Amino acid sequence: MSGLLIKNAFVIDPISGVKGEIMDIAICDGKIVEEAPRDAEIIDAKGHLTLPGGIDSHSHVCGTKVNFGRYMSPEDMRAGRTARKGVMHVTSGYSVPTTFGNSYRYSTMGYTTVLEGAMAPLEARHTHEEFTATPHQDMLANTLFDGNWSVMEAVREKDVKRAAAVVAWTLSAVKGFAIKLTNPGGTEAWGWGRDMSTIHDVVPNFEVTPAEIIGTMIRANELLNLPHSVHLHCNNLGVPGNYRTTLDTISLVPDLNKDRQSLYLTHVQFHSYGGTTWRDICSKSEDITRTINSTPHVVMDMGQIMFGRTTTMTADGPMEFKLYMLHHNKWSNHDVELETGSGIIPVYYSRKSLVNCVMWAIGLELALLTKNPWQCLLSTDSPNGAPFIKYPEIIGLLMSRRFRENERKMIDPRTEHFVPLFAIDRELEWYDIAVMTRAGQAKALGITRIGKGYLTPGAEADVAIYPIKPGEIDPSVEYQQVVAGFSRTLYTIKRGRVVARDGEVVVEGANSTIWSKSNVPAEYDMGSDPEFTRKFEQYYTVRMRNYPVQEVYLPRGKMIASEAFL
Amino acid sequence: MKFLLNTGRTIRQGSFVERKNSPSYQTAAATIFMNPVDMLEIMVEEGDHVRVRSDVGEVVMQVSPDVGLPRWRVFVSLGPYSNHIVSAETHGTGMPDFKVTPVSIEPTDDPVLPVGTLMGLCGGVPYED
Amino acid sequence: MKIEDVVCSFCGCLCDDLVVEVEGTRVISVENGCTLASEKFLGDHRLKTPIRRDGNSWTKISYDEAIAETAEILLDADRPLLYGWSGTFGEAQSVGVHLAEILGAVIDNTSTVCHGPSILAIQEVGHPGCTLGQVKNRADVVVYWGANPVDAHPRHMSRYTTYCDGFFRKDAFKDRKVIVVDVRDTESSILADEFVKVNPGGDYAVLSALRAIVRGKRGIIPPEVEGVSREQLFRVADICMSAKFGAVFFGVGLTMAPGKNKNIRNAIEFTEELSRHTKFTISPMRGHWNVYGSNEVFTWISGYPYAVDFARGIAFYNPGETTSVDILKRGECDACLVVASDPGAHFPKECAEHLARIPTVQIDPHVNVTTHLSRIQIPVAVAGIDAEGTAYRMDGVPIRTRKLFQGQYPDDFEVLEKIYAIVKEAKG
Amino acid sequence: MRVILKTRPRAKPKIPIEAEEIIPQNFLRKNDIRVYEGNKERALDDLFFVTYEGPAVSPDQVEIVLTGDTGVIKRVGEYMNAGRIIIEGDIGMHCGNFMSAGEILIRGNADAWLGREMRGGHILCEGNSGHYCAAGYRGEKRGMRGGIVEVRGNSGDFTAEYLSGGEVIIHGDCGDLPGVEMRGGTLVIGGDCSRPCGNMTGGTCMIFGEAHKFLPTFRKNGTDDIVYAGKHYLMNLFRGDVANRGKGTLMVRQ
Repeated sequence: MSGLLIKNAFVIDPISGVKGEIMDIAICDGKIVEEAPRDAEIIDAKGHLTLPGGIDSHSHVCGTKVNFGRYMSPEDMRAGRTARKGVMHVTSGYSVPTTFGNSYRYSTMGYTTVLEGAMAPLEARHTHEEFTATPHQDMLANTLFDGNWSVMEAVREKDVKRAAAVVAWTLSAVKGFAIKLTNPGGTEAWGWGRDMSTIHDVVPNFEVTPAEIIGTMIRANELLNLPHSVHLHCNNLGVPGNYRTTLDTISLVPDLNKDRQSLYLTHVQFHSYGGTTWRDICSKSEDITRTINSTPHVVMDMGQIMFGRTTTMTADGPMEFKLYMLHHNKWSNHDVELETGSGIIPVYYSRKSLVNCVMWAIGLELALLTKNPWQCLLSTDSPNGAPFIKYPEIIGLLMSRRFRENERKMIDPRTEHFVPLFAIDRELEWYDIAVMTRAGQAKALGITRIGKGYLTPGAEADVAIYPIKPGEIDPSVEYQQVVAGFSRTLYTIKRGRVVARDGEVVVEGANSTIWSKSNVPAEYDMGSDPEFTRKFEQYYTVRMRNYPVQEVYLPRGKMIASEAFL
Repeated sequence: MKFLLNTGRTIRQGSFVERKNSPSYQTAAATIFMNPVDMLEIMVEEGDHVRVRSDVGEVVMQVSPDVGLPRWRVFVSLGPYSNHIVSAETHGTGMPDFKVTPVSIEPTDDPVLPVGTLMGLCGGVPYED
Repeated sequence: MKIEDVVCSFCGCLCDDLVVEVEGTRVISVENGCTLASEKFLGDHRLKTPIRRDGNSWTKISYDEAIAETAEILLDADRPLLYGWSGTFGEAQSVGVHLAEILGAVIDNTSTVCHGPSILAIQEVGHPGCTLGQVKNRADVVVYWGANPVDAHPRHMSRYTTYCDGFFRKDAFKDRKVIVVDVRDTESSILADEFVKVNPGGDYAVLSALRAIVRGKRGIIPPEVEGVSREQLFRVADICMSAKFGAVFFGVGLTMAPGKNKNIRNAIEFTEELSRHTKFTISPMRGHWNVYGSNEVFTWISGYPYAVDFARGIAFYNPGETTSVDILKRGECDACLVVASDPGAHFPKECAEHLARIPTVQIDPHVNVTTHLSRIQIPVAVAGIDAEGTAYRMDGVPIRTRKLFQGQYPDDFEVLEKIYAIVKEAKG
Repeated sequence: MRVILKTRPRAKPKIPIEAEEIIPQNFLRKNDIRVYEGNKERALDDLFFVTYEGPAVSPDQVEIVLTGDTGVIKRVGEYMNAGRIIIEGDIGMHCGNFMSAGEILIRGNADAWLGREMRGGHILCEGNSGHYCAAGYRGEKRGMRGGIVEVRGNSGDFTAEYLSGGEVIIHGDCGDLPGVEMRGGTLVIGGDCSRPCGNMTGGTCMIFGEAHKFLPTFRKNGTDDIVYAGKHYLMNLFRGDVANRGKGTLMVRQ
């Protein structure tokens, strides 16, 4: 038995209802327990802020397009290079760091669980290989179904159960965690160089609309009883006036689950634009948050952008092409047969660009105007809005109006005419931040059931202790200390073991990969469905038997099983 | 006579890559393809040996006709024979000029050397399996 | 025993529909494979034991001895080079990168003499590509540029393009136009609807002309560009612009020709230009089996796809400087570990001479050209036959190979792990 | 102050030395200059006989003289911002990377990537320079942005690739594709070259010798009588590269 006792911790544990009290946390064999073993190692937290390990519910860190982002960007690799040291491997990269670079940086920020936002099923094996080389975080993979031919055929036939069966087979084959829809229908249209401009456009050759795909998948998801909801990247990302698409989409969502949301909207900043062109783009965060505030069964994440250079990467191929037409830098695209697509371009978000300043403001507004922090989670859609290492700065901005005012002086002065940000007085509190960076994610992802996101007995012993004493600093004024504190934990504890200390990684790490399996009745097993297998062998370029990801790729796989209602 | 040497993959060379000490590999890698008119001009027939010279070296190969090749262009499959005359200059790209090496070609009675012997000339020690 | 859906480990197509019959530790028949696949699976010419060169002769040694000596050679070196990697699976490549990292070595893969220039071009302008199934199901125009699939990727046309029906191309042979661009007639050019014969080294100018045409600048095109008539250039541009889905595949005919990466860049920018009119994609015809996997593995660990120099502890990358041919030509490295490739055969003579001069160790199942230049060779199981692991197809699709039988050889991963363990012990 | 660095004989003379710390500003205040031989870290004294002559109070008063077997020493003058470096013989790759001010004089030949991504200052190479002279780095959008690189002899391929500012003067011949991807600045080629300025989008290139394999995508734009270095020349003017945006100027002597 290995034990650890954290004494004098200032704990905020929203899921357990702990809103900031000094207490001890006992750990035994990787779990939180009532009482630590007698020989337990002791860490004196000395009243420092102690939270459940951070959870990122939407980030791009592993897999084909992320690695292509690295591959095509030697200029990005020139930053952030560190040599092998102790247990740490070489790292390189700023906006798309190497796997070890990602892992170490997340670890020093107190993050212990990360969801990869987009995995193409055909290339899932790649994502899992990189998961293994991201050793300090438990990993989950959103699995792309936006242009899945079998799903669209089921949608066309209005056969929710068949759509569910396709999802069940695929998730289990590729060891995916949840359903991801990226510009549903749009990625298939992009196979012909086209896109969807409203959720009621018809996908060429398939005679379905994005709205039908989204609606069917939300219901299919609940039939499968999956831990997470459908995770949606709306149509029309980054297009002025797209907030209408986002509102139309929210209006589709039925309330189907009592434990969590029925739809997770990701990087909503990119979907909250008013105006008609880049010249008159403005914030529609008020419209979006008004709707979110009255739609408790929808959860979103911010998709905050931060100024500086980064790399955008998404399964939304057509969107990246549009972005390329604006930036004329370099552009990669990778369509994946029968499933989805992806694109990558480097960008620079400039304080001198009015459009970028408006985008920056919208992300913050979403967080500040959403009343319930459980409904708006902190993210940058890393690295699309900014690399995740910017999270502490975002926390600083959300907690300090003064910080926002100081930024206001440095950005395009016209910004205030296009955004409501500077009229918002709200400053978030420690509790809100704890919700928006771990508890909310755990609940939205449905992984509290495996002990994630809280610190009471039975939970996984993932703990972050930050060099911040909440009673002793005023975040509204001393926001720089907040930023510094969230950048580097005193201790990051993963599964009961100290993995990082004062910014240094101290063990090699061995993560788990969390995936979902919904057990369906035999008649819904697509693996033996003649029509499904015939089409598979005919139109894919790999044999069906070579498609599933073998167990060997998940050395510490953790399956969340559920029973489907089919 | 002056020629421009091009190298590339061929299915025969590919077939014998795991038996590089074999006569078949030697034949596949040490055959120089040439336009038949050029062959007439330097007075060689199919199977004859020629000495191929470039700025960096020379090597003996056997000739085979290929009507698909324009005149003054020759083709050899990639391998140790063609590489004996290709320069290691990469122009700062890491990639040698495998496609455009100027060479001169003349008939010879010298034998085509086995792969091991050729590597012996490079300082190696032939291993016979 | 018949094993189905076997993954071929010869070229970058990674055909995964082979049926292989095995008896004991021998393959006795191969169905569905091309000539190259059959030769690969049926080949039975392994080096039996590790060997060491002592003066002018060779002696058999044990695996333990060979591994210990290899580690010693690498530890003694001030600028070791670890080259090859495309013939092995990802798990072994990963150990290789970590070995380079701990040694302060340069690690490079066979892209260096294959699609290295394509990578340089992609790093300048990106890569609008797709998986091969997109082409199979959709493409109505296919361009092979400087590529000869019939010889180098024999099933490419029948699995993905000319002869392969797809969802939106029910009669592929009739529905697709094939354009071949090359400097000579090949088995592939015979099959083309349009064969564009370019002067050697003329690809760049032809691509520039095509880009200008697509941009609407027909007036500037002279009557002939590098052996290609203006009429043909217009015709090719028109075919491409009227395609519903076009796919360019390019080979080493473009990467090795004068201009190297700039040829590829021009081809990519041609594709990008076409993307403004219709759907177009471009893909390199990756040659050596898992070479793309070595790019992937190198990248997620070090940030760079090939030619990574760890001499200073951090990863440094600059092809032309940190690439194997250049390092060998300049006589820089003082030891070399060759894994799953054959630089003796595929590098220019000056490089072979340096390999012979320094202690070179080769880990490879077969006697090859590099054998004669080496000090030690360690035979291993053949990836895809008696060793299994992950390989990446030319379009980035990862596939796990099968182990067809349990042989007597250790695999690359096991041998490299042992070398790594000794080095790690010594380095602390 | 004059610092004379003479190379010591080495057991493996072909192993490259990386010496980015050899810049004037370092000799003013730094006494533990490190250099690297392959994967081994060395003290400056391990690889060089070092002599100091005279005092200096600011980096612009520091002159470094490199002599001996210097052709494999890389990155000399990297990030240099003042002073002077004189190389008596040849110099290895990446000499004057990112330099922003000061002066480098090379009496012999320079290897590849001379003045890579240079921002300012002056490099004079009396011999030949290698490939990618005054060029950029892999994947980066801009190459040299300011300063002057002057080569008395010939230069290799891809000279001034991605040139964005400053002036590159090659008195002799250039190899293939000089000024490729050029977007600003001036490139002057005294001798011959092939395929100049492929894909250029801006800047000016003047060629006083022959331009072989001239690309088909440059638009003839008349002739002009220009004065360069005090002499009159009649030049053919071209605009291009129209495969791209075509806003560059290419002049070739008639």
